Parts: sequence; C-alpha cells; structure tokens
Amino acid sequence: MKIHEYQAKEIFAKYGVPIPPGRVARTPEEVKTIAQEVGKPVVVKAQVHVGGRGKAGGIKVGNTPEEARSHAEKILGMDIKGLIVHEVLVEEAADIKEEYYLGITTDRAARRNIVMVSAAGGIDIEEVAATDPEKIARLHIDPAIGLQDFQIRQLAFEARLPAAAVRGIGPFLKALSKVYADYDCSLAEINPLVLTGAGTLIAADAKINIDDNALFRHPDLAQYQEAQEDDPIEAEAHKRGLTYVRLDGDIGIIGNGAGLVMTTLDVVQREGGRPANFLDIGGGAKAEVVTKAIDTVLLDKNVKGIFFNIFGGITRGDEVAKGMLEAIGTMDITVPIVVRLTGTRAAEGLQLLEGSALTPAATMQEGAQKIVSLVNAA
Amino acid sequence: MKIHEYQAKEIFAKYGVPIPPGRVARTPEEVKTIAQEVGKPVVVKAQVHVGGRGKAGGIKVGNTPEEARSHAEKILGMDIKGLIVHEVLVEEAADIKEEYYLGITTDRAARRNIVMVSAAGGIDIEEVAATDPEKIARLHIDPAIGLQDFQIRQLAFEARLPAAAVRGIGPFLKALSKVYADYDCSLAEINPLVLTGAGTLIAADAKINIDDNALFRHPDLAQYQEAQEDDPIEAEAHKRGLTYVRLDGDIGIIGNGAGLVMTTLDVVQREGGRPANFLDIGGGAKAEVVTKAIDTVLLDKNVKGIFFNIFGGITRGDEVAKGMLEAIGTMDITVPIVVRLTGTRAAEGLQLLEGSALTPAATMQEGAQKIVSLVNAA
Amino acid sequence: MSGGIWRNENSMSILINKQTKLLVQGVTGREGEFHTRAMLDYGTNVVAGVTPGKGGQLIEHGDETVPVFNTVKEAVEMTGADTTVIFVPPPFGADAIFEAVDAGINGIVCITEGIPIQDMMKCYRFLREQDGWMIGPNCPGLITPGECKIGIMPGDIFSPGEIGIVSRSGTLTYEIVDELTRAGLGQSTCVGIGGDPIIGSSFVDCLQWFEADAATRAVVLSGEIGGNDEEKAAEFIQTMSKPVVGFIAGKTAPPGKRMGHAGAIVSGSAGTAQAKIEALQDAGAHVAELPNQVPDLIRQALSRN
Amino acid sequence: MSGGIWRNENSMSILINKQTKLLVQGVTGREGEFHTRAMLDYGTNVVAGVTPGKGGQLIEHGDETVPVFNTVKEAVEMTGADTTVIFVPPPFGADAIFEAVDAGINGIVCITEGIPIQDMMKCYRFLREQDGWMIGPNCPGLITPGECKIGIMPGDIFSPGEIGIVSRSGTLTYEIVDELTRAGLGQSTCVGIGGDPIIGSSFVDCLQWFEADAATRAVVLSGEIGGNDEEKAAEFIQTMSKPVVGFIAGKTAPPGKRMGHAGAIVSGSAGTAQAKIEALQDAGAHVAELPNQVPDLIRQALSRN
Repeated sequence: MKIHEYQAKEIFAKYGVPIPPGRVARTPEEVKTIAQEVGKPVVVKAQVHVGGRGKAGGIKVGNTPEEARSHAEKILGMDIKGLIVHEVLVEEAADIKEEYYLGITTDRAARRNIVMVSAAGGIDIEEVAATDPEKIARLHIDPAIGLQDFQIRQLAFEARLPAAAVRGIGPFLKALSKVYADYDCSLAEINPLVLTGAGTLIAADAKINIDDNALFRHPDLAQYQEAQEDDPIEAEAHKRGLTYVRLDGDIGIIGNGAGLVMTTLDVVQREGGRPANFLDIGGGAKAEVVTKAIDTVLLDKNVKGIFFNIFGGITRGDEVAKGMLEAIGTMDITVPIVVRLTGTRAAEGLQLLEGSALTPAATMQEGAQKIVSLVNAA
Repeated sequence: MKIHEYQAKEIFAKYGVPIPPGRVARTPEEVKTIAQEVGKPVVVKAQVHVGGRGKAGGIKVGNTPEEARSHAEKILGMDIKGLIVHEVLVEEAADIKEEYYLGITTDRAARRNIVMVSAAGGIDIEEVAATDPEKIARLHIDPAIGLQDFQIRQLAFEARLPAAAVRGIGPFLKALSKVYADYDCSLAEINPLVLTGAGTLIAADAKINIDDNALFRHPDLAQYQEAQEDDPIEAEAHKRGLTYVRLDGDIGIIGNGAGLVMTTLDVVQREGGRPANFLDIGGGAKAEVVTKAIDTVLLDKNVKGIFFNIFGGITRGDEVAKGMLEAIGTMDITVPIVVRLTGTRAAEGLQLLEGSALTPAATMQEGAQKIVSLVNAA
Repeated sequence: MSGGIWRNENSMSILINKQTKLLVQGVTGREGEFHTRAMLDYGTNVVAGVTPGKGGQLIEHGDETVPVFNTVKEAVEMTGADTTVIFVPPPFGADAIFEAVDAGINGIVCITEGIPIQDMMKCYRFLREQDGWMIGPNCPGLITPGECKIGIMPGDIFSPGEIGIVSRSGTLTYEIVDELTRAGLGQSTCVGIGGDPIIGSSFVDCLQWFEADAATRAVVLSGEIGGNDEEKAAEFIQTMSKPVVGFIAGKTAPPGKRMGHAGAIVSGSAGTAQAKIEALQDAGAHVAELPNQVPDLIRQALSRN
Repeated sequence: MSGGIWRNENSMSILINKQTKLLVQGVTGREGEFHTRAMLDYGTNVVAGVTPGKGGQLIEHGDETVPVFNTVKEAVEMTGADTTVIFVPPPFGADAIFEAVDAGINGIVCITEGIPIQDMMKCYRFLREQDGWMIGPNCPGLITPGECKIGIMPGDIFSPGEIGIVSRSGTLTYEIVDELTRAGLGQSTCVGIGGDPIIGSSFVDCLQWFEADAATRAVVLSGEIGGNDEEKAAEFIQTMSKPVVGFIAGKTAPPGKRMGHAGAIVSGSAGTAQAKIEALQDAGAHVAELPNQVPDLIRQALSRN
C-alpha cells in the first residue's frame, strides 16, 4: 500500500525526524492560510499515488500566500497520469544547499533489507544509480541485529558526505530503519534529505510503501487506505478483492493461478490475439467469484471475448462449470466465451457446459485459437 | 538497580498490564483517602528495597479506610532489615482464586534470558523451585528473534495452567518480555499473577531490577534512583563511587581488583584475622581515591586495622605510595595500616613509605600476618 | 539451510518419501483438515497434527487416526514426526515455522499465503543456521508420486518416474505435470517452491538436490517474471550433468508496478521473461514456448544425454 | 565461536603471536592511545587504529607510525589487520564488536568495562555463528610473552615459557604470574577472560586451546565465586592430557546479593568457592590455597606428568 507524502511525513515526525513546517490542504483558501502561517515562501505539492508529480506541474513554489493560493487553484483538480489531485501539501520551501538520498527497501536476491545513501540525492537519483552506481553506498541489514551504528558511519563515509552530514544523518537513518521495521514497509525513502544554507538537515520529501500482507497489524494505517491504482477498473477490481491488471487488448483472460494466467496471456498473444487483462481468481472457484470476474472483465468496453482457462486441481472442474452456468444465467453477456477445463473432474465439467452458449476447449492452445478466431470473426 | 513495586507497576501499566487500582502514599491520612477512593478492601504494602516484607509485617489488608489508615500508621516508619519504610502502596485487595508465577532473568550459564512460568505462584515460589522444580516451566529467549508466541503457548501448557489462564497469559508474558528488553532489566517478575474469582488475570505484585551498566540509556529511570543498600556504610560508599561490601570482622581490607581483594580476604582469614569489609579501588590509584577508601573503611567503628594490598600493574607502586602518604597526612588515623606493594615500581613505592606510620610488607601473606598480629596486639 | 541436503537411504527421490513422518500444523482448520484427509488418501504417512488448545482430539479418517497436540514439541516427542506442513493463517505463519525448527523438525512445507515479508526475512535468517530444509511459503507443496504428497496439489495427475520438477507457480505446474504424465513421462519429485519474495528453498537448492538424486534423470524448471532466481539457476545449470528443460511465464505481462526509486536502484532492469529465457538457453537448457512442448524437449534431451 | 580454534603454523602459543596484525578501536581516546603506545613498546605489531571522524591522522611512537581510519572495514582493507582490541566507551562496545566481525576481523579483545548485558547477549549470539574468537569484555586482555601483548596488563612481569594461564580477574592474575616468573616458570600465553556474566571465550574454550597447543605443558586456572564456568571447566579438565593447577578467590566472601526469586530459581546453590574447588579437585586438578603455592604445585604436576 502506498501512502501520501504528507502521511509519510506525519509518521517520520513521530520518530523525531525534522520536516518543513506546513500541512495538507484541500482548497486554495486553505493553502493561502497555511502559507500565511508559515510566513515564508512555501512549496505546494500535489498528493497523488504516482511518480513524476514535478514534471507534470504538480509541484510549485509560492513566494507569497497569494501566489501559493494561485498555484493551488491549478494543482487541485489536476489530472496526473489518470489520478485527480484532491489534496496538496503546503510547507516551507527548504533553503537547499545540498540534496542527499536515504532509502531502505527489500533486496529480494539477498533476502535482506538494503540501506542506500548517496550524496547525489534529488529527483535524478535513478539516473545516478544507472550511470554512477558507485555514488550510492549500500549495505544489508541483518534481521537478527538490525541496523547498527557502525553501518550508519560506514554508509556516511562511503557516500563521501561532508563532515557535518556524516555526524547528522545518524538520527535520520535510525528513524528511517525504525519506521521501516515498525510499519512493515517495503520501501521507505527520504529524498531529498536537504542540507540547508544554515547547515541543518531536513527531510524535504518522504515516501513510504507498506507490505500489504502486514496491514493486519497496522490498524492505524486503515485511515490512509484509498485507491492505489491510476486505472478505474483496476481500482474497482481491487475493491472486489480480485487480482486484476488492465492491458490494452480486446480478449479478456480469466484463470486460476498467476503462472497459469500469465501463460494464458502468452499463448493467446502467440495465436495472434491481444489480451485485455490479467485476472487470477485464485483457488476454489465459487459461482460468486466467477460472476464477479466476468463482470469485472466486461467493465472494459474494449473486450470482445473472454477466455476462461481453469486447471481443476483442488478446484473441481464440475463445480467450476456449474459456477459458470449460474453466472451467465444471471448476466446479459453478448461476447463469446471460450472455456478450457482440465484436471480433476474436467470431463464432467465440459459435459455440463454442452448446449450452453459457452465454447469448450480441451487444451490451452485450442482455447486460445478458438477465442482469437471468434473475436476476429466478430 | 532495584525499583519499588509501585514504580514497576507504573511501568507495567504503560505496557497494558492490568494492575489493581490504587497508588503510593506517604502518610496514614493519604492511605485513608486512597482506600476511600478505591471503595473496597485494600492492601497496604511497605515499599522497601528488601525481600520478606510480608513476614516482617509490612503488608496488611485493610477492610475499611480507617483500618487501612491504622495499618499505615504502623507500617510507615517501620524498620525492615535496616531500611525505614517511607512509602506504602495502597491498592484494591485482589480476589485471589489462584496465584501464578511469571519471571524473566539472565541465565548466565546459557548466555540467554530465561522465562519461567509456574501454576504454583506466590511467596513460596522459591520453595517450589527447590522441592518441585518440574512445576516451573522454563525456556530461553533467542536474542536474535525474541520471545515467540509458540514459546508462550509452550510455557502455558507445560506449566499446566487452566485453560482460561493459557489463553490469558499471552499479553502478560509479552509485556513482561518487552519491559525486560526495553528497560534493560536483569530481572522482571509478576508474582503472583492472580486469577480472580471473576476469572480475570491481574498482576498483584511486580518486581523489576535494572542492569546498572545500561542506566545511561534510561534517563527516565533516574527519578527512581535511591539508596539500594540496607547498610548505611554501603550506601555511603556507593554514593562515593566505591565498590564496598561490609562484613562483620575488624580488619579493613583495601585493594585493586575484585579477584585480588577477595583473595586478600581469604588470606587474612587464613592467618586468623576477621575482615571487616571488601573494598576494591579499581585501576589507577589517585590520592583522592585512596583517601576516600580509608575514610570509608573507618566509618565502620569495629575496624581496628587496615590492610592495603596493591598489585602495581598499570597502577604504578610509587604513585600509590605517594597517594597514601598524602592521604594519611590529612587524616587523623589511629589504627595501624599495613601496606603491601608489588609489581611496577613497587621498590620505589616501598622506599617512599619508609619512616612513615605505615607498615610495609613484601607479600600478601606477610602483610596478612602483620595486620593480624597488629590488631590482636591492640 | 541452503546447504542442508536431505537424502534417504537409496536416494530414490528428494526430501520426502514413504518413510516421511508428517505433522500438520493448523490441522483442525478448514484447509488443514481438508488437505490432511487428502494427503492420507494419497498414502502420506501423517502421524500427528497440532492446534493449540485442541490437544487430545483425534482426526479419524477411514482406518487411520491422527492425534492432535497442543505444541509441536509435544507432537514430535510423542510421534517422532520429522517433517511438517503448515496451514495456519498468515499472522501466525512465522511463529509456526519457528516452533517447528525449535522442536527439531527437519523439513518444513509452508502452504500459508500472505505472511509479511519482514517475518519471512527473520525466519530465513534463522533457518539458514539450521540443518533442515523449508519449501514455501505461499506454495502448493511437494510430492514424490506414489510415495508421499505434502501440500495441496491434486495427487491424481502425477505418476512415478524419473523427471524432477521445480516451479514457482501452482496451476501452471499442474499443467506441465499433466502434459508429462499423459506423455508417459513420470516424475521423481515435484516441488512448488512458492512465489513469495523470500522463500525457504530456491531453484538452485532444488536443482542441487535433483542433481544429487539417483532417481532423477532430467529436470523441468518452471519460472516466471520478477526477481533473479531463474538467472541464478542458470548459473548452476551450467555445472549440472543432468539435462534441464525450462519454461518461463509472463512473456507478454506488463512490467510490474514500480517500487519508487529504491526498487529500481536495487533490481535494475532484471527480471523480464526474455532475460530469464536467454540466461537459461545460454546455460544449455532448452526452453519451451508452450507448456505442451515440455514432454518433447525432455525426450530429446534424454536421448542426447 | 566457541568451536573456532585459531592455530598458528607451529602452534607455539594460543590465539596471538609475532605475526598478529593488531587494530586498535578507540585508538585516539585517552586509554586507547596510552595502551597503544604500551603495546608498541612491548613489541606488538599494531598496524592500524580506528576512530570515526579522525581518519587520516597518524599516531607516531618512536620509529613507528600507526595510521587512523574512520571505519574498521577501511582499516582491514588498507592494512590487513586480523585482530582487534577495543577501548571504546561502554555504550559503543557492542557496536564496535559488530563492526569488527562484519569487517572480517578474526580475533577480538574487548577491554571495555560496563557494556550492558543485553548488548553482550546479542553479540554472543552473533559471534557464535562466526569462525573467530573473542576475549572479554571487561578483561585485561591476553599476552604471549616476548611476542605479543594485547590489552592493559603490565608486560614486564611476564616471561616466555610453557605455562598457560586463564583467569577471570586482572590483578590476581598478575599476582600469580609474578609468582611464576619469580619461580622461573615462564608462560606460553596468559588470557584474562573477563569477569562479566556474558563473555566471548570461557574457561573451557581456553583450556581446549591450551590442550591443543604444543608449546603449553601445564595450565593455571584462576577462578572466583559466582556463575558455573569453573564447574564446566572441571568437566573438561577430566578429558585433558595436560595438568591443571587451580586457584579460586572468594572463599570467605559473603553470598552475593540476591536477585529476587528468579535468580535463586536459576542459579540454585551453585557458585560458591567450596563447590568450585571440589569440582576442580574431583577432576584431578590441584588447587592452591594461596597464590604463592601455585609455582610449587605446577612443578609437582609437571614432574608427575
């Protein structure tokens, strides 16, 4: 789960991390009021769950409260990569002398969390990672003992931070790793950590992603939960509890198991079709889930046909077939549906489908061929 | 460092552990007021840093506020093993159905912390440990992963707690181990954990000792710091930063290094003397420390002579001798002092002492013999 | 952990066989009990179950009776269980793994899906110090056809034979196994290692076991996009004497959601299907484009070997 | 950790010798610098120091120059240091130990007194997974006379020879060493293991090393009241081929302050001087009543052996 910059900063503030004075606003007037309270030039930042806000015009400096209000009028309601801006963070514009990068994320290959520090922070850090990887100091956290002070020193010295920052980043990295652990993060970043003209350090931007599997032990984060997807159908599918990813083709794909569904996409593409989505209904295909899946796929008006690919393992083929018949009986479906059933009780399942509007297939390849020709014929 | 029951309970309460309603009082009138607030029979408990309060008459149940006040009159000011009672904890008397024992301490042999649970809690737990050790379930905490839920279940089942307590002790043990870790305890106990007639669990008594070496990271505990010793000279020595233990003989013993001082006690005893104390001045014998050490030993009016046993390692013998001469020059000392110096610059040191009131000795044994005969001759 | 290779006396399969004494953690839950019965039906030697607070209960199934204990320690002491399969809900997954290790269990199969990644990191760190092995979490389990099934896979699609299978996904594996069985190619052992970021045994671990197993003549590796486990497997395949046939799912899948800067810095551009296919091919493995091509590639590889 | 036995090629002493390349952590502190100079005077091969933020400084001592680095990692990379001695203040003790281990240091001597016990528990847990060794904390260090001194003991009381010494205390050890040296009995290596509840190497570890060391003919074990390390040592002494002479301090010391119920439950009645003396005697060791009896007992033991 992603949370907004201002929410991440609220968390960091609890851990003693200095952040610029300011707060979130939902109207231009509020923005002006906050800018007046701050009493210095402010930055107005769009709060959306998508990267590249700055380049899309979602971050502006207001030198006066009136200028801040006027920026807010443009930013609030702005569409950034399909997401509408409902909130902006208004805070004192940092007096930036240098920008550093601090980040922690999961390093899957090492099966450990990795901490990264760079003296070349700011929006170009990914560029730095690609072209000058040695400019990013990194090391792994041993889960048995956590981030140790010597590692913080090592990162600071290896990143060649200036002496003031070497002494200063300790509390920032400690807070970052504590937040990371306490909130079950999959990512926690302070970028940039700003060294100001006055020689102090401040977290000018912050980012936190939470491991969805761990949300059960963070009931306090429920308030931050909102649509994470830029696509409205993906958002709706998520609400319905389905694993759905929208693609740009015209054949809806539904199957059980991520590997099988991905393979189904590959086979359909290989037969000349263009998948409209990825949808994994998981194990145990109850009629209700089948109905929800078909309905979700059809929210995409580009869909001209559906390929249902089920390997009956623990899921029994005859029950899947019953679920499908029940589903299509209650829905008004105009596109062709090809159903491939294999595995446990597949024969019984296919028998049940005989005489229905559904087109049966014996193998994945046959099913892919059938749906492609049906959609092309339409 | 030991802290009082009511202080330990304040900490446990922060961790969500249910404790009986009540608070600490310093006068009988306060006790009556608290008993009135509680509105039920209360227990009045002496707060002193010594065991066996109950048997000494320091714990009494008051069925009415007036009775509580009357008990408090007797308990406040009471002398329990040399310590005067200044405070009492007044709290609702628990409706005890069963008493359990929960404790964590350092198991030096295993180099790990050990958790113990018994269904036979209460004041006789040590008796249980001696006679029915199998009635105490125990297991070690792996410092890499901490106390795990399965261990809590294992302790509860192996201690043969009733089903209600098996389910209920989880939060108590988790809080206990969290307090233990967060406060650098060397001991944390809830004894008894009371199962009330109503079927709920409540911590009726609590005990916490803190690792002195870790006090630097617990500035919040400074408020709890007070004399830990029942002996006034020990308390005074502690205040002066000396490692002093009072014994019941008449020969004061001062040396550098615990092992050497302990050996000096043994040798003096072997030569027929009776040591009055253990005093380790540690490394680097500055004149000031020598003065403080002699002064402290002489606070004990039984002392009829002093044996100074120094192995000059890093501590140089000539500097020790200078320190001693300076010390006795400024003090009015009437008892004989034997000084044994060996190691680095010992010869120079002994030369300096020539002509002084101090009796030199070449070996530990010779020194012991000299002080014993001097004291016996006095 | 990764070095701990379990072998039975005759090395007739990897990790599990007829002698395996299985414990089921979470045995009285809906999933746990359902699959306990299915495993008993398959012939798996289920000797005990654990559900805290239900110690003393019995699970009766046909002629067989599985006793339920409160703790794994007690179950191991009373029945000699050496392997466990975990069906507990995700908040209790890591605790169940720790309990199994602490009680001296040698092999762990964790079916549970949704265990927090920080929990698994601690588990993995801890497991690496031990001698045993773990498959999963979030996996279908493993099976030595005709001898022992531990997990949730449909037993009837498998047949005994000489092909080892290791896979990150569930139903896709069944698809491949089904093709093999129908083509007359039986399996020595089939391992679903699970799709989570942190898993007990990797492709490389399983390939080592198959390489050392006298009963396995060739191996099918079924991977998918994400991570770099397939690339690491390719490195090991170069050192193997036995042929490996690969299949990678996700050739047309869109790039995964980005994880901020840090994710990009760590993973770089790795993890695409194309990169994995090329790594396997460079290592000498044959890579099928469709699951139904796997049996032919296996036959060709065996005839060449 | 406890199994990691370091041996030099000719096994002429335990743990340290002329080849030891020593790093000093906390080298610019008052204690650190003072003892660095004393160790250089003794002939110890001090190759580097570490004080964060003082990297680049040099410590000049006579003809010798010790470079200071910001991190242990850098110091090891630049100088090949293999052993470290730690003089940092107690709040940073555990961190210094972790840093040394992480940088690949093989031997650690921790002089620091007052490290919190929970810190040391984590260190010990971590060290046990490594191959190296640690002496201390809260110890005087160790010395192979004439070759290498690591720690704070006065070098001039030691003389090279064949007696190994292992002790829990500082000045008492000097007392015994002084008696041995004056009696013409030199020492192979003398180890002060430290008096804290959690230490890196126990009596048993050191006895194993001495038993395996060709240069050591007999061992002096100097213990004191508290804990049960001496009792464990006695068990090991039964298996040793070399004679051991013991001394236990604290025969007349009052029983230690009680640690509530839990302490009594854990420790029981163990830890008295009498119990330790009897355990050693039952194991075949000769126990001196006074430190000055040690040389004679050693001579008797050697003549019998």
